[in-house]
Amino acid sequence: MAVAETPPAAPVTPAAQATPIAPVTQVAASTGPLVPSGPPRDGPIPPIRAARTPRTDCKPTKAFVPEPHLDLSTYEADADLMTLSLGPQHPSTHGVFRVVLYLDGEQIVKAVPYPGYLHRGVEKLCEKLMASNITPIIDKNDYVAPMTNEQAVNMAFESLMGVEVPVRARYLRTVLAETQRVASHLLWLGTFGMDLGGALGGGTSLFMWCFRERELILDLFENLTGCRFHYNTHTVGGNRHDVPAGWPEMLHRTLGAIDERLDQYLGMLEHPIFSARTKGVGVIDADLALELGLTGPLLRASGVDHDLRRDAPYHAYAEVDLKVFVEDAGDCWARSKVRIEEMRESIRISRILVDNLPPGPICSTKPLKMVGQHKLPPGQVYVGIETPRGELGTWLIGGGANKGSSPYRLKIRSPSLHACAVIPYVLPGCSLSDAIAILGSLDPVMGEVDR
Amino acid sequence: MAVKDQLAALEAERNYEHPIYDVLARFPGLDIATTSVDALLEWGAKNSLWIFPMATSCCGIEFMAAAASRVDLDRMGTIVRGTPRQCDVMVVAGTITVKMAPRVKRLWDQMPEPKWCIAMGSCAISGDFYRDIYSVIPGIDIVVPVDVYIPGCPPNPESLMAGMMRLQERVSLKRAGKPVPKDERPETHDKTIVPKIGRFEDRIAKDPNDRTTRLQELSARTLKVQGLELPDESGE
Amino acid sequence: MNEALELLANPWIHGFVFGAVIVTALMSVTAYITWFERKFAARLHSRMGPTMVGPKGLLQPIADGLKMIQKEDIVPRDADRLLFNAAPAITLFFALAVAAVIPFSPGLLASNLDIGVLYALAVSGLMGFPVWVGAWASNNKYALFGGMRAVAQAISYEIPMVLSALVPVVLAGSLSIGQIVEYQIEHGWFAFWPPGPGIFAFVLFMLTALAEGNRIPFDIPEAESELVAGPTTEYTGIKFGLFASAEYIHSLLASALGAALFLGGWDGPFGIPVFWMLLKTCMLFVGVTWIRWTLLRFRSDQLMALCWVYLVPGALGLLLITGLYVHVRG
Amino acid sequence: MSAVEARVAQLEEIFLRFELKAESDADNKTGGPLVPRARHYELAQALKEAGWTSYVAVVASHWLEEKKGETVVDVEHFEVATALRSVGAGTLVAKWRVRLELNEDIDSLFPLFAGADWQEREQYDLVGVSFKGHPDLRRLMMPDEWVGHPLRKDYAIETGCAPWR
Repeated sequence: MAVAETPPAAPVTPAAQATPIAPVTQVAASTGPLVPSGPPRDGPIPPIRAARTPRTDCKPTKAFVPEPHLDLSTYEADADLMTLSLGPQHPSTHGVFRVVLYLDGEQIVKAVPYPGYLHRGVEKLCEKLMASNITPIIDKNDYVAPMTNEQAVNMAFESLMGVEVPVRARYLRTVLAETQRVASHLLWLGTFGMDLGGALGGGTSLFMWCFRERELILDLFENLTGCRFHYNTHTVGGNRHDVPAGWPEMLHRTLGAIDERLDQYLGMLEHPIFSARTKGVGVIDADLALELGLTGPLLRASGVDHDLRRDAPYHAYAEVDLKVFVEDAGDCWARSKVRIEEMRESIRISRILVDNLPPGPICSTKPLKMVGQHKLPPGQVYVGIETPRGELGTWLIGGGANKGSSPYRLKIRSPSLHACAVIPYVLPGCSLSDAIAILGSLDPVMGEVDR
Repeated sequence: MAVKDQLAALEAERNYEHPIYDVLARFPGLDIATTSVDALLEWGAKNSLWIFPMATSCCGIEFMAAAASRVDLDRMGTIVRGTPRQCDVMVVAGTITVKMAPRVKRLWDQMPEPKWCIAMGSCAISGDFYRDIYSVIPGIDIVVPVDVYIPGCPPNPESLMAGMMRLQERVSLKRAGKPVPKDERPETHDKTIVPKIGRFEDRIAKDPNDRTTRLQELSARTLKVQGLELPDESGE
Repeated sequence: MNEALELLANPWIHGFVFGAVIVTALMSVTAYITWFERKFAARLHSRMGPTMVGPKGLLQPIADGLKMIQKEDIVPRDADRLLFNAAPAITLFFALAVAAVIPFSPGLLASNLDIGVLYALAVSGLMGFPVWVGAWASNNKYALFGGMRAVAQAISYEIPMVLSALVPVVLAGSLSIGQIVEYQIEHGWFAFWPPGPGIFAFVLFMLTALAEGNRIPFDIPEAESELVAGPTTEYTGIKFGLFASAEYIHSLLASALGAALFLGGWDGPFGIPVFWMLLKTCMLFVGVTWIRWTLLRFRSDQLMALCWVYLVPGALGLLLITGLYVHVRG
Repeated sequence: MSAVEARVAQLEEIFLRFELKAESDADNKTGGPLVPRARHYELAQALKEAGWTSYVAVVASHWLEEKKGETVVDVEHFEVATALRSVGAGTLVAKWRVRLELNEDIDSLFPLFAGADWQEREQYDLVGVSFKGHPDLRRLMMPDEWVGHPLRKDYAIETGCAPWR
């Protein structure tokens, strides 16, 4: 579709020029215009990072000095700069998140994010509770994908205590994690549609359809755990709920139905308006993605072939042949593509694994009968797993003054925090509409950013 | 207590009467119509509750599910609007933190009368298990007056629908001038999580020279006690 | 009886009576358009739409209206009071004023202007400006953004709209909508005959009508996900209702204009003329609604590029071809 | 030699250069070796050049004075643990800790990893460890005017801010 004229030369910032490795050699044809929106202008331009050829070898870069904080006093604007406070209550900030935008016309010159509007002190609370109490609280961190949250924290406890997980539980956890990934990505797709299409328009249609499919998965989880939303099904050493009769068939039915509809969503990627709104918008190149610690679909959309499920297998991922999708462009379109393709892969893996659930116990530890049954030994572990949003890590410190079953310090390394940290680097140079599209494509969950 | 006075003032502000009643009263003979006009307006207010979603966390997702196709809030004529100016009901769905509370207050003030508030989920009702945490507001009813509480963590979309219907009853009772039954707050202010954590007041009595207590005092003094108004956010 | 008809011949009384009829009809139809749109969208979403208020939710628009008139009327402290209050009324006025020249049947029109097409396009083009006035007066940044976008869009899309509407004017050789319809009854609908420019001009006209009516995919002024509620961000209650109904009336009348200019107006195989005119209008409006609930939204610069790079040259070309055709035909 | 073994060998080699012992989680759950404060930045730089390009986490923890009977075993101090990850096949986490006394600060890794920006701000906000060389060390989670650092051990969980609590 019609986009603004592509400027002949890429505006290269001094920071980008100083980068010795990964030189600005050529621009991938698929990434579209370098300036995401607006005509080329005279005078100083806001720092727009040039798209570079994506790298997969992951060599370190030296002296990468990003410039997120533009000195506005030296910026020559066409007119007065307008300050727009987007959030904390805004239809498209995906929760309570505030970004202060400095706008020159409709072009963003500088973006300053302010998280913390949902800081609930989970880490402090976890220092008071024992492992089995922590699980339902961690559920509420990433409230779009509670299953993987539970797994992350329970795996840290298992690692610290040296508890083995039975094979059946490992398989079941994999099935749950992958099914949850489908549900999470469906929710993302729905809200991303809302961002692009408005609350009274085609975006809402996409939103409704995605929620229709997501409800099917929630039904599946409800049948397994009895809860619709916050499951509390993982525990130290395994799972609480074994698969009920008929559940695998139900999973096949549900995921099969969703798989059929995924073709429609993939077809939507080729729609002219969708591509016009997403292609070349919010380009995060591989360097920036690595520097900022992006993980998950965001990193893979930037051309870095990295997936913890394949590279550092946990659960039962070593037993399946996982296909990892990598896109090179690093724009909103690539992120959408990676996520939708991931859904299909997750459906495939879940359907294979649920058929091959090995027999045996579901949990290696006895059901909890008394407080303090799980004794935490002193020590520190870090366990990271691949959630729908990226690497969710748990740094667990046992012992210390809390010589009991509660951790001395529990730190959650959330992928959404890093996703939000991209904002000051990517937003400048875009228009306000692009900013909304970029925010949506990052898929942050504020419960996880602020904790 | 300052907060309580403010809450009383909040409640007092809510006796809003539309100027149309003034007009009706001014013309002799028209006041006969007041009753029927009132019934009509009540019916309108009851059946067209537009929602302003103060969706902060998990309950916000369930709120979205309630607006989506399976439950479909639109059946009862509910539209979700992004601007507080055009809404009748504020659904507080999720935990409200100290940083967020002034914004909630401000958005509530921006809504036109007659307006209602629904506290959806235990975080909005009482803070739930975050209630003892330094940064969480233990219940949204100390910030804005709440008409309907919907317990659950998070409540099912069906519960939200039921809550909306309960709100419809409240709306018609209030318009008819009848006493509105106050929703019982499902949890008390004094409920604490297990294991028990000492309250602030106890700590002062125990050891006034405690380092934390001093910090708390400092905190209370430094912060604007009348912090209901916001600093200007437009610039930095 | 005859005296009454004579009285109607007086243009003032004629205009007043028909104006009153049309305005009343349009306002009530608009209310039910919202009901229809909600039901229609709900079907697309596999939902129910309004069901609880009245049978099949049919009383929903009335409840909405009654709710809107009893809401508190807030004027922001820093707003320009006069302009803020006047803007919704002016917008609605311009939206309704277009209806004066829409012929629903041979006799049923408020005013048979000789320059009907020009008048309709000019007045509907003015609709963007009171929206901008209201947006500026509300002293809100989101509203200001929406207003600026609205006025930019109105100015840009006015040009291809006028150019595409000129195609039937050139073909029929008249600026009066009534005469254009009569010409079509005689020679065939412009959308299909002569084959060629007519159908393109029709598509172009409906496309620009979408843009002028701030409908998706051209709804960047309102853009709920970006600008909260666009120009109407600060408007409460019935003032917002006036804006919303002005937008619906605009879309409806643009559909009516499209039906009159390209689809032969009240022309039909049998029955009363008004029925055919209304049927065509409704079908076009359903098409507009369907597009709205299907597509995503453009970005503002893409919208401008679409207009100036593709639509304006295209419309000019169409007009040129039409002129040549008329010249050859003699 | 698999990719993981190659990474492990590489990590051991780098740690050896810094006179440290690489410890894997499986044998010894210590959260990595203790590094002197002065060599923290240097180690991160060496690791980055060797391929640990993805920034994972910084964890500051507050340790109170520890007593055994009457004798003071350990004084009040902070511990800052850092984790980096190598990207791609055979991904491996490199972890190390730095012990800080009460009034000491630690070098910020922001010049090396832009991703350290928010994590360090968060640790500064919640634990109160200050990072030297961070360009924009403000509170991240709590309001700017908040007093105290909530994740310290002597900070009561229910400490509130008027008028809300």
